This record gives sequence, C-alpha cells and structure tokens, in this order.
Amino acid sequence: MAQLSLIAAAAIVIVLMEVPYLRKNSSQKDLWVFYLMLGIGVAINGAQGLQIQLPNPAEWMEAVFNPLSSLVFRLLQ
Amino acid sequence: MLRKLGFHLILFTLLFSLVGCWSRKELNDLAIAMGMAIDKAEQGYKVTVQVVNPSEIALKQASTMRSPVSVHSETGETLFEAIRKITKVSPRKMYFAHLRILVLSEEVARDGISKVLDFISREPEFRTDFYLTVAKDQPAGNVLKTLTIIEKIPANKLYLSLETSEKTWAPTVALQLDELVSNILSDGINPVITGIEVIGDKSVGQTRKNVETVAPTRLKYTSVAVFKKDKLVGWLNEEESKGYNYIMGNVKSTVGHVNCPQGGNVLMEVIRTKSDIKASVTEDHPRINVHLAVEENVAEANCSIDLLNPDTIDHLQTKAEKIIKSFMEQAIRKTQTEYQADIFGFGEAVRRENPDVWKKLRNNWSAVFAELPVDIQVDVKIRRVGTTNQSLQKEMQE
Amino acid sequence: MLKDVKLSARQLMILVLIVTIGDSILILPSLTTAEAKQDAWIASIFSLLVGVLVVGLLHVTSRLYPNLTFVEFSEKILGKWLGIVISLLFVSYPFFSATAHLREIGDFMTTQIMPETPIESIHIVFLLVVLMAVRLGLEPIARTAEAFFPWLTILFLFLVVFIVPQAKLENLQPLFGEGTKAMLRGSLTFIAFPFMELVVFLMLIPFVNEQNKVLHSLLWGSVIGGLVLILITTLSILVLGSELTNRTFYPSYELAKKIHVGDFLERIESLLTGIWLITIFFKITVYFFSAVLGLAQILRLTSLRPLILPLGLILIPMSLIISPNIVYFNHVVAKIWPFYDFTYSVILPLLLIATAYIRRQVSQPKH
Amino acid sequence: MGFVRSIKKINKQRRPLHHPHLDAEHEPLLASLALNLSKIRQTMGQSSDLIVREILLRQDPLVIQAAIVYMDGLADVKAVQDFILPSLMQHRHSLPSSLLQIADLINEIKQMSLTVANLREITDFTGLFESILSGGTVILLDGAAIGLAVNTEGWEDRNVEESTSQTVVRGPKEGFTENLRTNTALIRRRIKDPRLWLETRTMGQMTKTSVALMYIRELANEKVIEEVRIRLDRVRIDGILESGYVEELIQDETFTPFPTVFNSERPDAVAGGLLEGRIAILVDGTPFVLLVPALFTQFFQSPEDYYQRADISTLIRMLRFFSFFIALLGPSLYIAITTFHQQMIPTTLLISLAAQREGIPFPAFVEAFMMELTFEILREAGTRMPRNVGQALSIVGALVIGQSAVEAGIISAAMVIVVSITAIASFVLPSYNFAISVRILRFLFMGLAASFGLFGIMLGMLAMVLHLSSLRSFGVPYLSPFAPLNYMGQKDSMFRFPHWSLLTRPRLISQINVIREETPPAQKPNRRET
Repeated sequence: MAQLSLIAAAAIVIVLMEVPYLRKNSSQKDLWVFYLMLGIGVAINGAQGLQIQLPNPAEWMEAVFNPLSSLVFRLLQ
Repeated sequence: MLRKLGFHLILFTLLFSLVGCWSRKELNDLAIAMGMAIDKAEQGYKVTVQVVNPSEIALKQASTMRSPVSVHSETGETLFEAIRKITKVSPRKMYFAHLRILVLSEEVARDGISKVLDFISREPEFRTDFYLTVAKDQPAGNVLKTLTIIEKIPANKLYLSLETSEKTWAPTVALQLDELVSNILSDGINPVITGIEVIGDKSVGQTRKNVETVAPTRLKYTSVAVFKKDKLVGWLNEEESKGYNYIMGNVKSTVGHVNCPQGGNVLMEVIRTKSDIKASVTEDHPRINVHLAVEENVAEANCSIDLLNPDTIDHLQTKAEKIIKSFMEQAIRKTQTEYQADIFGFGEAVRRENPDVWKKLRNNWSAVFAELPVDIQVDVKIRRVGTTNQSLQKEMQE
Repeated sequence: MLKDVKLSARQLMILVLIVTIGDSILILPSLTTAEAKQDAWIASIFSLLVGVLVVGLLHVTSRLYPNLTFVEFSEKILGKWLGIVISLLFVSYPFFSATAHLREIGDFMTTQIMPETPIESIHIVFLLVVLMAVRLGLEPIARTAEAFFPWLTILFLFLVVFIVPQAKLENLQPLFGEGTKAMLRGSLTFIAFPFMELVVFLMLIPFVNEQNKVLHSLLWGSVIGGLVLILITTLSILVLGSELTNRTFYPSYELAKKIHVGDFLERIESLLTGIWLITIFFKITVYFFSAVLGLAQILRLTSLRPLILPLGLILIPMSLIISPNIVYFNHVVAKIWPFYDFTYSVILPLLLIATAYIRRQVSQPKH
Repeated sequence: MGFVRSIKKINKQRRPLHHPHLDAEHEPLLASLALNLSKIRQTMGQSSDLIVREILLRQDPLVIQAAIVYMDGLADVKAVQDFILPSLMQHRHSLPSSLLQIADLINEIKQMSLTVANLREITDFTGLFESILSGGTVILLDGAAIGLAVNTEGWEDRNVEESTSQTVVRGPKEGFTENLRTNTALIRRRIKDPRLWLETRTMGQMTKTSVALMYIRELANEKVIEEVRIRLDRVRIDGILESGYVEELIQDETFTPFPTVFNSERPDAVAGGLLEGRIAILVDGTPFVLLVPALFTQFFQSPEDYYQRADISTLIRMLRFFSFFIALLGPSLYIAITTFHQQMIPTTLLISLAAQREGIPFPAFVEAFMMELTFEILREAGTRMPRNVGQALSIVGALVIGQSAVEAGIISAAMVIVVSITAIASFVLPSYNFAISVRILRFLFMGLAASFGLFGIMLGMLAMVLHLSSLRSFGVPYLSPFAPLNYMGQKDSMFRFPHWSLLTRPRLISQINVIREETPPAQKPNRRET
C-alpha cells in the first residue's frame, strides 16, 4: 500500500512539474502523449507494486534470438 | 503558492522515502574481526572469531586491565550459520573486511577446504588480502586464543610475522585467498599453506598472564602443509619447505650455512633468488628443468678460512649450491613419493610448453608427476663478504 | 525541436569513447574470458578490428542523410508506415539497453558495495540523475562528459599503473591454447557490447556541427575505447589469471581490489568504482536520450519534455522485470544480447543502405 | 482556497511600482521665484537640510530677486560661499540696463561671472531636484523659467583604502570606495586607452543610483554588451543600494548556488577583467564592482596570481581547487567512508576511529551535521559581531565547542578535525560568494553520503557538474574552458602560464580582438646564448 501511494505521489509530482510548462509551451498533442505515457508508467508501476507478474521483454528477446544463438554457439563449439 | 508548497512537500516525502540507510554501519556498531579460525565440530563447523576491543588498543593510556581482543566461538552446520550464530554471543555485527588471518584446523584441511573457500570468496565483505594458515596438532581456535606481546592483537601478530618471515626466512609461505583458489582450481599446481603451532603452555597462553611474562606461550610458524586439490595430504619439514620455496622462487632473503673443511661454518645470507621452471616434452614424456640463480653474501665466518682468496669463494659457492640443491631434491622427492601432489606447478609448466600433451596428461597428472624426472641446476654467486674482509678466526690464528 | 543544439566533434568523440567503455569495462572481461580463457586478449584485439568495420558501417548509414536522425531517415527511406514500425523497433532498443544497464549498475552495487540496500532505491537515485541530465539536454550532457573525461583518464591510469606490477606474464600462456573457435565465441560479446551498441549514435550524429569530422570522432572514440577495454581484459588475465577472471562477475573490480602499493595505497576499489559509475551513467543517459528523442520524433512532438519523466517512470519497474535474478541476466547478456545488438547495428543499417541504394537507382533513370 | 486568493490579491496590489506623485514633478519651472521656491519647499516637506538663500542681484536700476538652493551636507558650502555667492553678488553688468532682458542676464552670469567648471541649465522640477539631491546648487532668478545648476558636490567620502574583502600579499593595496567617480578614476588610471568606454545610467526610481557600464571597445563582445544593456534596462525597481541588487536582477539563473556574476573590490582585478574583454558594472554607493561574464574558474583566481611567478601561482591555484574539493566533500567523504566503506580505512586507523566513536550517541551524519551547523553559526557570528567581542567568541568557539564536546563524548575527536579542515579549506577560496555556495552544497553532499555512501557522493558530483555545465553567464558556458574544452583557455584556468605564453584572451569572452600580445612566441625571453 505504501508503495502504491508512493507511485501516486511520484505521478503527482511529475504532473506538477511538467503540465504547467507543457500548457504554456507545447501543443495539445504533447499533453495527451504525456498523460498517456504517464498512465502507462503508473499502470506498470502499480502492477509491479501489487506483485502482478508482468511479461519480461528479455524473454521475448530470448524467444526470438535463442535459435540463432544456440546455432552459432554450436557451430563454434 | 500553495500548489508550489504542496509540490515541494510531495517531492520531499518522495526523496525521503528513497533515502534509507540500509547499508550504513556506524563504527561503534562493528565488531572488527581480525582473525578467524575454523574447526570441525560433530556436525559442521566450529568458528572462532577474534574481535578487537578498540578502546583498549587505540587509547594511549590503556589503564583498564581488559583484554585487547575477545574471542567468540559458535558451531553451526555450515560456516555461514556458525558466523551468524556468533551474533548471539557478540553484541555487535561481525565485520570481516579487516580480517588478517584465517586459521584452518588440520581436520578441516584434510577434509577439503573448498566449502570454506566457496563461502568466503562469495561473501563480498571478505577481501582476499588475508593470509591462511593451518593449525598443526591442535584446534585452530586455540591459535586465536593465545595472547601475544608487542602486537596487542594476536591476529595482527600472525599476519605481520608471516609477512616478515616470508621476506627474511624461507620456510613459510604467505598465501592469500585468491592465489589459493586459483591454485586449487588449476590442474597443474597444488597449493601449500604454512602451518602454525602453539609453543608452550596452552592454558597460560589464553590468559592475560601470558603477556606479563618474559618467555610466554608463543605462536610459531613451522612447516608447510601440502594439499592435493583442496585436501591436506601431509607436511613438509623445515628443510623441505625451504627447498619448496627455492623452487618456487619465493625466497627473497634467508640464511644458510656451509661447513668449513676444518670444522666450524660460514653463514651466508641469501639476498636474491630467481628460479625458472621449464618443461621439455619428448614424445609425450615431460621433463622438468629447474634453474635457480642465487645471490649470497657472507654474513658470518665461524671458521678459519681465507675469505680473501677467490678460490675459497668458489669453494663456498659450490658447497652452497650442493646444499640448496639437496633441499630442493628433498622437497621434490617427498612430494613425489609420499603425496603425489604437484605443489610446484610443474603441470603448469608443461601446459605452457605444450598444451596438447598437457591435455592428454592432465587427468592422470598425479601419477605422471610421481615419476617425473626433474633436473635441478643451482647457480650460487657470492657477491660480498660484509663490512670486514678476513675472518676473525683466521686473523687470530695468524 | 533541438535544432539549435550543437555538439562539437570532440564532444562526440568523448561521448563515443565513454559509451564504448561504459558497462563493458565492468562485465566484458569476464564474459570474453569465459569462452576464450587466456586468449581473451587476442579475441579482444580481433574484436576491435571487427568493431572498426561495424563503426564504419554505422558511419556509412549516417551519411545517407547527414542531417537527419535514424528515425527521420528511416521514414524517408522506407516510407511512412514501414518507417514508423522500424523506428519504433529501433527506439525500443536504446530503451531496453538503458533498462539493462540500469539493472547492471543495481546488480553491481548490491553484490559488491551495498548488499543491504534494496536495488530499487539504487535504480531510482541513479535514474533521477539521468533524468536530470536528459531534461537539461544534449549540450550539458556532452559538456559534463567533457568535464569528467580528465578525471576518468586519471582514475583509469591510476588503476593501470598500480596494477601492472602484479601482472604475471605466464598467465597468458599458452598462446592460442584454446583454439580459434573459442576465441570467436569470446569475441562475440566483445564485438557486440562496445562497438555494435554505438548504433544509438545514429540518433545524435545530426547534431554535430562539424559533419566532416564525424567519421574521425566515431573512429577515434571507438578505437581508444576499444584499446582501453583490451587493456583491462589483458590486465585481468595477467593479474587474476583466466580462471578467476571468468569466475568473478566483475573482474575489473577485483583488479582494483588487488591494488596494493606500499602499505598505504590499498583497498581503494570503492574510489575506482567511479570509472564504472560515470561511464555507465553516460551510457544510460545517451541511450535514454536517444530513446526519448526517437519516440518524440515518431510522434512528432514539439519537445522532449512530455516523454522524459513518464518514460523514466516506466524504466524503473522495467529494470526490475527484465531479470528475475543475476544468473538469468548473465545468461541473457552472454548468449542472447549480442544477437540483439547485431540485428540493430548490422542488419538494420544494411537494410536501410540497400533500400536507399535501390530507391536511388530506381528514381534516377539510367542514361 | 480563500487564503490563496487573498495572497494573490496582495500580489496583484503590490505589482504597480509606478508612483504617481513622482510624476507630478515633471512640470516646468515657473517664471516667478516665489512660486518656484514655495513649490520646492512644499515638495521637500520643510526638510531642515534644504537651504534656500535668497539674494538680490543689483542691476542698476533694477534689483532682481534671486535664490540659490542646495542641500546642506551634500553640497560643498565652501564652494558655494567662495565661488557662487561672490560672483553673483559682486557682479556688475556690462550692458546698458535699459536693454537688459532676463535671458541676457542669465547668459551673462553663465558666461562671465560664475567661476565654476560644471554648469548646466535646468527647465523643470525633476532636473532641479535631481541636481540638488545629488549635491548640486541651483540658482533661480525671478522672472526666468530657467535655473542654473552648478555642480558643487562635496559630501564626506571614504578615502581610497586597502580592500578588506580581498587581500593580497603582493599587489596594489587600493580598493574601490563608495564613490562612483573615484572608482571609475581608479580604473581609468590603470587603462589609459580611449577605447575604455563608460556608459552611465540611473537606476531605481527613488534612489536614482548611478550605474556605470565600463568596457573596452573592440575587446568586449558587442553582443554581450547589448545583452547587459537590455538586462539593465529591463530592471524596474524602486531602489538600488548595492551592486548585489543589480547582480540578482541581471544574472542568468536565480535558482543556482553558484554565482554567475563576479564581484571585486579591487581595481586591478576589474582592470584585468576589462582587458580580458569582460564588462564591469559599477554601482554608486558601493565598493563592489561587478564583472560579467563570470566563469567557474574565475572564482579560483586571485589578482595576485598574475603578480607572483607563474609556477607558484599554478601550484597555488591547484591548491585552491584541491581545497575546493575538501571544503565541498570533506565531511561527506568522512561520513561515507566511516559508515559505508570501512574496508577503505587502514586497520590501525579504523581501530583508533572506532575507539573514538565508542560511546558517541549519534550516528556519524548527525555528528557531522551538528558540528558543521555549529561552525556555520560561529562563522556568521564572527562576521557580524562587533570587533571587540571577537576574542570572547573565538574562545567560546574553540574551547567550548571543540574541546568540551569531545571530552563530554558527544562528538568524536576525528570529526572535529574533519570539520576544522573543511572550514579552513573553505577560507582558501578567494571569492566569498563562491565559498557560500560550497557551504550550501556541503550539506547536500553530507545527506547523500549518509544515505548512499560514495555512490551517493558520485551521483551528487554528477548532478552538480551537470548543473554547472547547463549554466551560462551572459551566454558563455559557465564551465568553459573545461567544458567546452579549449586548449588555449587551459593556460589560464587551473594553471597560470607565464605571461609571455598567454597570447590570447579567453576565447568565448572576447571574440573580436583575441590576440593579447603581438609578440610571437619566438620572442619570449630566452636565455642569452653563451
């Protein structure tokens, strides 16, 4: 729970840091992208905080490159 | 205004939630372990740790009669468990980064030290710059319980005297953890560790009385323990140890004597040695050639020989060569016949010379080593005869 | 966006150098030695030669459109939609690399220096400084690198000068004892981590104000960086021996631990940690900056700011997810990551060069 | 939220800095002397230092009423008595009285009778008040809507004395004074070149402080001069009492601990800066002259570096950089090493440190924080206290805080040593305002060290250097010549090369006329061949 509130606090800090600047200097699209990315960030952090198993990109990478890797290492053995 | 304030408030709570002091250890919360000894217990290990009592050592007016060190022991099934258990008897957290000496009991060593070494090299707090010794004929814990004079911390005494004796007296081997590990791991060389003995009354040695007498119970480095892989297989005596160090080129300085023809002897100080181990392989049969170059000075002439005569010097050189060679041969013979443990790294020499032959021999190296022909060549050069030229005894005769 | 930002050729060189060294200096000797044993130093020299070719390829790629970043010119070459797909893939690369490097620093700190500290908090404070750097922009990053460069040099020379007396030449013998294949296996990581990862500079090269000196900077930066890595690998083997080098996770840290001059200059490895921390910092910063810049260009944003902090927020859990433990991580780094690098730094540029070439052939009627 | 709104309201109310009644003076002088005088008296509120001396000019057959007005204390009464009054009262007109016009009379007085050097006509009350409030004397004639302002400044000034804030062993001992004119003269006496230009403006609606911009044309970068002008013109403030006001209003970045404007009390330092192409800003009423652009390295340089031999100066500069790091990181390194990296301490030292800490109730960070805070309090007290209680304070500081705290077991002796070394090191920095920034950052670094050890310090250094390299002083990167690196610049930054090799001015500051010495390097003083 403490972790979740910290994430929320971090999100609020980020909003307070960036939104005034973006309102003044950037386009509407920038603002939307900002909120979208922030949302993703909060979601991933929240999931992590709640101990939800998230997919690991390294595993995708392994799935893609493992055949090549084992081939090369077998060739060079 | 208020928004800014709120922003900063949240920012600061965030920052402070980050700032913990997890790894912080105040100096007065540490028990600085200077020595550790490992014995076998019925189940697992008995670990003895020598911890300094800083205020007793550092303060100029050490008025309190408290001991400068305290020793805690605890048993556990594994080393780690035993060390953690020590906190039950010690009020502070053990801190091992300043460990100076690790004493293994002979039993542990005969059993194999790889388990011990695995833990120690895995734990980041242990550094690799402490020395290892094997306690001969007694529990390792006793070594740490003996109080010493001059150096208030026994472990420090052990460290320093090993360091000094390695520099000025050949039969000890100051071995640090990483060398030991790489020697164990390598097929072509087996490690040796210096042994240590408690001389004198052991029960007095553990009380403060020991530092109040003139000839107290002492700790003394004796011979060298031979390991085969990680297991202790036997000991070399002093001469063999010396021979071992000559072969390894470990001798930086030592003393040896040569007998004079008319009785008495000449003491010679070795000032520099350089050894070169080379392997030659003919049809899968390796042969080792050890070449040792020694520079010596005459330190003491206790007989009437003519030190001003160059022939005498030649004579002394040949004699010294013979003596040193015999030390080395003794060492090789003993390890070949009794232990079959290649502590000299002859296997490494073969590997460097001919990796292909080595690949064939490595699995059977102990057997090959036992039969390995070794040629020794010693080349002694006497450089100086000290500040006086002629031997006093010779002068008196004249 | 960023049109008035200018890097000098020297700044580019220093950045390339630091990125070449960053993180490789910490883990590479162990990875290469694990395969090539005492011949790792030969493997590393071989890798430098291949690495120069890779850098040459990157330079050729950057010459396609010297004033455009990878994201911009891939859209030009491949068309809008395919370009965006490729660009997104490309942008994910520095992002994941930054994640992995952050994890590396966390693993290093928690295994060697501060075992009790939770890895998250190390990640967060480290990332905070990275985010600060990226928010300040490219010029301050480059200038900071320039300012730290002399210090890095001093620390490195310090390490080398004081460790050389402990070198034992016989640790290198026998030469070529492990065979060519082992050396090739060893050089896989040595080519990938220092040299192939320079592909992110395709995002930064357009900001260099002396475009004719770009090749010079890229080459010198990577060659000097490569030499530093060769030196460290060789020293690790010379001092520690190949066995210990591949048995420890961080051989160069062990190397620093071995420094022992007189009885006073010892146990200074915590100070020399600066070499690793600073170089990895710049590596992560350059990667993260490239990722942010690339994504901003794909999304056609007017500034980088909407992306920096949210992406930083995403990076933190990613650095925890990316590896359940250090063993898995090392497996990925040693066996998988070189091929990931290869895809981005060789296949992708070749693809772009080929397409651009074909396009030009098609659009210019032969006469 | 009502609270917020009320604050906003106050903010809004405070905003107009324009004072309407000041504008009312912008009216012309009247022809009637009596009216003029009453207007003056009314505006000045019967202030007793306003002297109005009414006289009669005998102009046979006419008698013209006249008055001289000046401020007692500002104007030199002796000058008024010796020159103005005699020349007016004893003057006899040369023209036939029948032809006399009041305008002719004024011309007569201007051209023939008044024996003073600096004189001008004023036509409105603004000019009148400006003149008398800056020490002038105004002569008003009945029937003329014109006044004659004579410069009779004569207030008490401090003499040119030795500068107290920046002392040297070797070098000129003169320091600036509070008088703008004296200060410009001090600089001009050092640079006798017509290209040394001076632009003066008045700043502060009420204080009407003279602020002078001084630069050497063709050396100073025209863009920077223009930038300074723009920034100075942007300032709207009621009062400028010291150059610190100007500094804060024109600096590039407010939220930074590092000063981006250099200040000096020494004319030789300012002249040196001008010769490097910098711009000096002199403010009347303060001996502290600003110098822009100011770079990081400048705060490690003392004018004396250029008067001592090059090798000595180089070593001393390195010593300053070294002390900078000690002053910045001393306590934090101690905290980091003793609480995180005990393995770095040699065993014997570790044991003795541990023995000292035996029984100390606080963690090392708190200990260091308390000591540093105490030291800062002592230091501030030492700066502000009357001179004659100094001894008492230092006894209390040294004995009570240092010795007793250790004896009482509150602070370990090692910590006292560390804090003292840090304190002494911070005094090595020649620039006071830079030393302040070091003092602030020291506490931040202590916090970082207490939570992350050397790792924290390393990150802090990274963040600090990042911040420094993002700073600019009037467009010049603050960290140059280190970053961006400039080889020629290295000759006069951490090192001080011999004068014959300092051929160029700092590249980013002076961009037009870079060559300093026209002697080619071949003509450097060589040993005569034997």
